[in-house]
Amino acid sequence: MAQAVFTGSFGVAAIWFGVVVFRTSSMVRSALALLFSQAAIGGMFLAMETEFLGVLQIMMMATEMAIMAIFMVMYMMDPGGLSEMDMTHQKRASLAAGVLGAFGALAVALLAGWGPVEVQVPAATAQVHDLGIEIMERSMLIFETTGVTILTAMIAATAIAIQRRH
Amino acid sequence: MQQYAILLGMVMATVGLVVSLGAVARAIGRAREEKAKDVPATSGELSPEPVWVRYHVRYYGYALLFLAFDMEMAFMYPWAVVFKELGLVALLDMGVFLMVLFLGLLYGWSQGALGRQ
Amino acid sequence: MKGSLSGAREGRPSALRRLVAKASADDLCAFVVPGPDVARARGIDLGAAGLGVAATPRHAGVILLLGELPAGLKKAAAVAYAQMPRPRAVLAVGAGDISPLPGPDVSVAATQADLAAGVDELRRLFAAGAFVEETTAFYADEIETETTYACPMHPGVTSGGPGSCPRCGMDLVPRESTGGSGHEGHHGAHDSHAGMGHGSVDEDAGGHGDHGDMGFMSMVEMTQGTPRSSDGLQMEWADAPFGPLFPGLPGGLAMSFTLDGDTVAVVKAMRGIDGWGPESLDDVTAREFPERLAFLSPLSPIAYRVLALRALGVAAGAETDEETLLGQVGALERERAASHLGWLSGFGRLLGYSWLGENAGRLQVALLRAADAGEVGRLEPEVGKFVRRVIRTPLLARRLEGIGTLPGDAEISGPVARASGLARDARAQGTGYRHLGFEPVVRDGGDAFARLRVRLAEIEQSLGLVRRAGVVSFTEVKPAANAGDVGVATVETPRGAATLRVTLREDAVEVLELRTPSSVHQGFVGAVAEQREVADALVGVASLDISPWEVTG
Amino acid sequence: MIFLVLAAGAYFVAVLERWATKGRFSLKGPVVSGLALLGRESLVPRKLDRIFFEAAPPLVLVSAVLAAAVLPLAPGLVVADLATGALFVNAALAYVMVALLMAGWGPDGAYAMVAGFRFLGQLVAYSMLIVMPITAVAMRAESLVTTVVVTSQATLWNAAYQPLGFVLYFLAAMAVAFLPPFDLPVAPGELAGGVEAEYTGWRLAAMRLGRATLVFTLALSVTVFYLGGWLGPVLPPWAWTVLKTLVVTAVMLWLGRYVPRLREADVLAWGWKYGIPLALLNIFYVGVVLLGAA
Repeated sequence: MAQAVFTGSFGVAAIWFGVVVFRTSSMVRSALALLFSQAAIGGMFLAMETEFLGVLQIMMMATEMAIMAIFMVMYMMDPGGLSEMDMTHQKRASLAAGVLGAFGALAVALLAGWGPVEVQVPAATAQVHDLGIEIMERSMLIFETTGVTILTAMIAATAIAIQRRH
Repeated sequence: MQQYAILLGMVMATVGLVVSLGAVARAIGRAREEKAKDVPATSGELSPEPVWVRYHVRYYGYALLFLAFDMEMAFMYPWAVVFKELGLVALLDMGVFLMVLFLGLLYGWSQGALGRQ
Repeated sequence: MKGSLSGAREGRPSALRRLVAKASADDLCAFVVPGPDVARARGIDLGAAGLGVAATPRHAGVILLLGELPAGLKKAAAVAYAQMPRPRAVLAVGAGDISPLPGPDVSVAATQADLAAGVDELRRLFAAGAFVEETTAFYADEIETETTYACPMHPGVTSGGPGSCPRCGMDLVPRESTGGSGHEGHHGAHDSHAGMGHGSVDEDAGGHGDHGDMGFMSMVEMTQGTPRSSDGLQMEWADAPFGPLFPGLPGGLAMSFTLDGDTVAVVKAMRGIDGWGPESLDDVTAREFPERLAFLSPLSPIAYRVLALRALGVAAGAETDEETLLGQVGALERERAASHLGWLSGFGRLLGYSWLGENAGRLQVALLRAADAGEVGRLEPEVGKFVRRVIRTPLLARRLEGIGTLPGDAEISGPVARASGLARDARAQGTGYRHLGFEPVVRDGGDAFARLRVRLAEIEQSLGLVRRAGVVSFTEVKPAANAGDVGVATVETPRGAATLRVTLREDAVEVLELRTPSSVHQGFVGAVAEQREVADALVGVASLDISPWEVTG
Repeated sequence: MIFLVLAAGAYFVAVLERWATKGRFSLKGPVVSGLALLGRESLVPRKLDRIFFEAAPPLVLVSAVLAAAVLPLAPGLVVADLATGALFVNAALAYVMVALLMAGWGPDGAYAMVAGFRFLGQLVAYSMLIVMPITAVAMRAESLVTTVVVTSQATLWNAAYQPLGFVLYFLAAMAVAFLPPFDLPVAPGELAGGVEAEYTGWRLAAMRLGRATLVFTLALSVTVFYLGGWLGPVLPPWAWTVLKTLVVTAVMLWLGRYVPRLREADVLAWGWKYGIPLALLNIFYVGVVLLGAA
C-alpha cells in the first residue's frame, strides 16, 4: 500500500516537474525542473524496490541535466526569462503530438504483456550482483556495443562542437 | 524499504532545521527596506543589471566527453561487484570497454576538446 | 558617545536579541575603505586590533574608513555601506569629513593603539545598541540608481523608457546602474572597444525593424549585431565592476570588466580616483609642498616627499649634502621593501594563498614600525627565509607564468620593466647609490611570475642597502628658491621612476609635470587583461602593482 | 543520533577551519559567529530567482546529510546501510553542484554567476575521480555496501592497497567541498565571495553549516573507503572513525593554506589528462592484484 502511494506520488511529482519545464520562461529553471522530474522517476524506482536503478538515475540525471543547463544557457534566448517569453511554438501541432504520445504511452502500459508479477523481490544486494552477471555474461555483446555507441557519440559530439574553432 | 523512509525523514528534518533557523531569524526581526540595499554588491559600484545573459561556458568540450563517461559508469558498478567472482573474463570485458572509451577521450584530446574554447 | 548604533536594527531589546547582539559584538568583521593595503602601508595591523577583514560588504558588520577619502571613494563607501546588512556601524580612522555616509559611530586617530581602543568601543556599542525602537533608513543621492531599459537579447539596445526592442520586438527590461558614474569617463587604454556590445538603439534600429512582431525567430536573426567571442560563438556580454573596492586589487582601483562568460572581453573605465591628484596641489607653498605630495600617495609617501624635496632643491640650485642623501636612500629603500611586501600580501589574498598574504603583511608592518636601521637589520634574516620559501611554493609558477606578459619594448619602468629584462632603474645613475654598490635586479620573462621574482629579489636588496646606509630617516632641509626657478627631479619609487617638474611662483609651487609610473602602467591593463579568464586577468592587473593614488589624468 | 554526530562533526570542522584560516583556536568561535549571523539582516536581492536562492542552502545541507547517512561510524552504527551505499554517496554529492549552480544563478549577480558556472566546470573535472576510485574500492569489497567496504580492509587499508586511488579520491573530495586550493566558486580574492556573495544573515549561516557538514561527510567517506573506517586496536570502533575523520579534515583544511588557488583551466586539464587515465590505471591495477590473489 505505502509502496503504491510513494510510487504514485513520485510519479505525480515527475509529471508536475515535467510540466514546469515548459511553464517557466527561465531556461535554467526549466533545465533543473527536468532534473528534478528525472530524480522523481528515480524515486519511483526506489519505491518499486529497484534500488540500483533508482540511485543510478538520481545520480546521473543530476550531472547530465546540469550539463544540459550549460547548453540551454549558451544557446537559448533570454535564459533568465526576464521578458516572460512564451516557450511554446506551433501550439496546435504540438498539442496533437502530445495527446497522441500520451495515448501511445498509455496503450503500451496497458496492453503490453508485463509477464507475471514478482511475488518476492530479490534483495537489493542480489539485484546489483545479478545485474553484474547479466552484463558480463548474457548481455555481454550488448554491453560492448554500448561502448562502441558511446564512442561514436563522443566522436560525433567532438567533431560537431569543436571544429567551429578552426 | 523503511530505510528509504528513514532517509526521507532525514531530508524532511534537515529542511525543517533550515526553516526553523529562518523562523528564529524572523523572530529577531526582518530586513529593513532601504535604497540600493537589494542591488547585488559589486565592489562599491551599483552594478548594471541584469547579468542573466547567454553565458559563455568555455569548457563545453569537456562537458560533452563527460556525458559519455558518466554514461559508462552505469556499467562499472555492477561489474565491480562481480569482478572477483568472474575473474579474468570480467577484466578483459571491461578492459575492452574502457579501451573503446579511452579512444574517444584520445580523439577529443587530439581535436582540442580538452581545453578552454 | 551615543549608546546605540547608527545602523542598528529595529526592535525592542529582548533576551534573544541581546544574545545575538552580544555575539555580533564578539564577532566584528570589517569592510575596509580604501582597502587593507592602505592600512598596512600606514603600519596598521587590523587583525591585531581584533577586526576580521570581509571580502564583501555583505559579510561585514563594520565599514572602516581609513584616512581622508577622496570624493570618488566616499561615494563608493556610501554604496558599500548601503549594501551592508544591519546591524552595521561606521568606524572612522583618521578620516575627516565622511559625508555622504552617516556620522561615524566611533572615530579615532590612525594609530594602532587608538584603533584597538576604537574597536573595543565599537564592541560595547554593538552589545548595547544593536537593536533600538526607532531606526532611520540611510539615504544619499550617491546611492540613487538610474533605470535604463534594455532588450534581454540585445544588451546593446537601451532606451530611457519602457518599450520593445527594435530588433526582436521583445519587451525591454529595466536595468539599474549607479547614477551617472562608472560608465561615463572611459579614459584609459581601451576606449576603442568600449563601444562594442553597447551600440545604441538608433544605430541598430534600421534594418531589423521588420521583426517588430515577435514571431518564431532563428538564432541567426536573434544574434545579429551581438559581439563575437574568440571562438566565434555569439554570446551576450555583461558588465561587472571590479573596483574601486575589490578585495583582490589595490583599494581605490576603479575598473570595470565586460565579461564574456568567465572571460574578460573588454576592460572599461580604468581610471584613477575621482577628486584626487595633482590638481589639488594648486597654490600650495613650497614649505608644505613635500608634505602635500607625500599625502597624495599613501602607498609610498616617502618616495614622493623625496621627489618634491629634490625638485625644489634643484630649483633652488642647492646641493644636498652626503648625510641627507644617505638618509634619503635608507628611507626610500625601507619603503621599497615594505611596499613590495605589501604588494605580496595583497597578491596572496588575490591568489587565495593565505600563508603568503598573512606573513607578507606581518613583515611589512614590522618593517614600517622599525625605529632605526638596526631594527630593520634584525628583520633581515626572517625576510630572507620568507623570500626563499615563497619562491619554492609548489604550483605558484604554474599559476603565474605566461600571465600579464608585456612586450619588452613597452614604455614601462620599475619592477615591471626590470621583469622584462630591461635594466631601467633611476637609482643606477641616482645620487647616493653609487658608493653603496647598487646593481639593478633584472629578470627575464615579462610575466607575472617574473615580476614576483624581481620584487622578491628587490626586497632583500633593499634591506641590504638599508644596512649599508645605516639610517632610515633624514632631516628635511626646506631649500629657499626664488620665483621663476624651475626644478626637475626623478626618483625611483617602489613602482617605478617618477618625474616631477615644478616652477615657483612668489607664493606657491606650480606643478608643470608629474609623471608617475602607475599612470604609465595603467595603459597596459587592457593588454594584460583582455581575452583572459577572470582570475588570470586579475592576476595580470595586480602584477603591474598600480597605485590608483598616483594615476593622474 | 546521526544528527548529533553530524552537528558535532560540523562544529569541529568549523573550529578547525577557523584555526586554519584565522590562526586562532577557539571553541566558542563558530557558535558566536553563528549567532551573530542569525542576528543580522538576511537580504534578498531584487530581481532574483527566488526559488533557487532559497533552495540552495538547504540543498547543500541535505546532500551532505544524506551522504553521511549511509556511511558507518561503527558496526551497526549507520543510519541506512544501503545495498548501493557507495553509489548513493556519489548521488547525494552530485546535488552539491546543483545547489551551487542555483546559488550562482539565483541572485542575478555578476560574481555569483561566474562562480556558479565555475563549480559546474569543477564537477566536470572531479566527478570521474570520485566515481572511478570508488569502483576500485568496490571491486575489492565485492560489494557497494559501505560496512562491507570497511570490513574488506581488515587485512590492509585501501590507502595502502590502492594508494593511487586514495590520492585521487582525496583530492577530488577536496574539490567537492570546494576547499582551498579548489575554492574557485567562493574565491574571496577573485570573486569577492562568489556563490556566497549575496547570502547574508541566517541564509549565510545555513550555507556555512551546509559547507562544514559537507567537509565532515567527505572526510568520513575518505575514512570509510580508504582508512579502514572503524578498524583499529584498543579504542572503541566509533572513536577510531571519529579520530581518523578529524585527522583527514585537518589535513584537508591545512593543505590549502600553503598553495595558491588553482586555475579553472588547470583543474579541468589535469583532471582529464592525468586524473582519468590514472584512475583507469588504478582500476586495472586493482583488478590484476585481485586476480593474483585469487
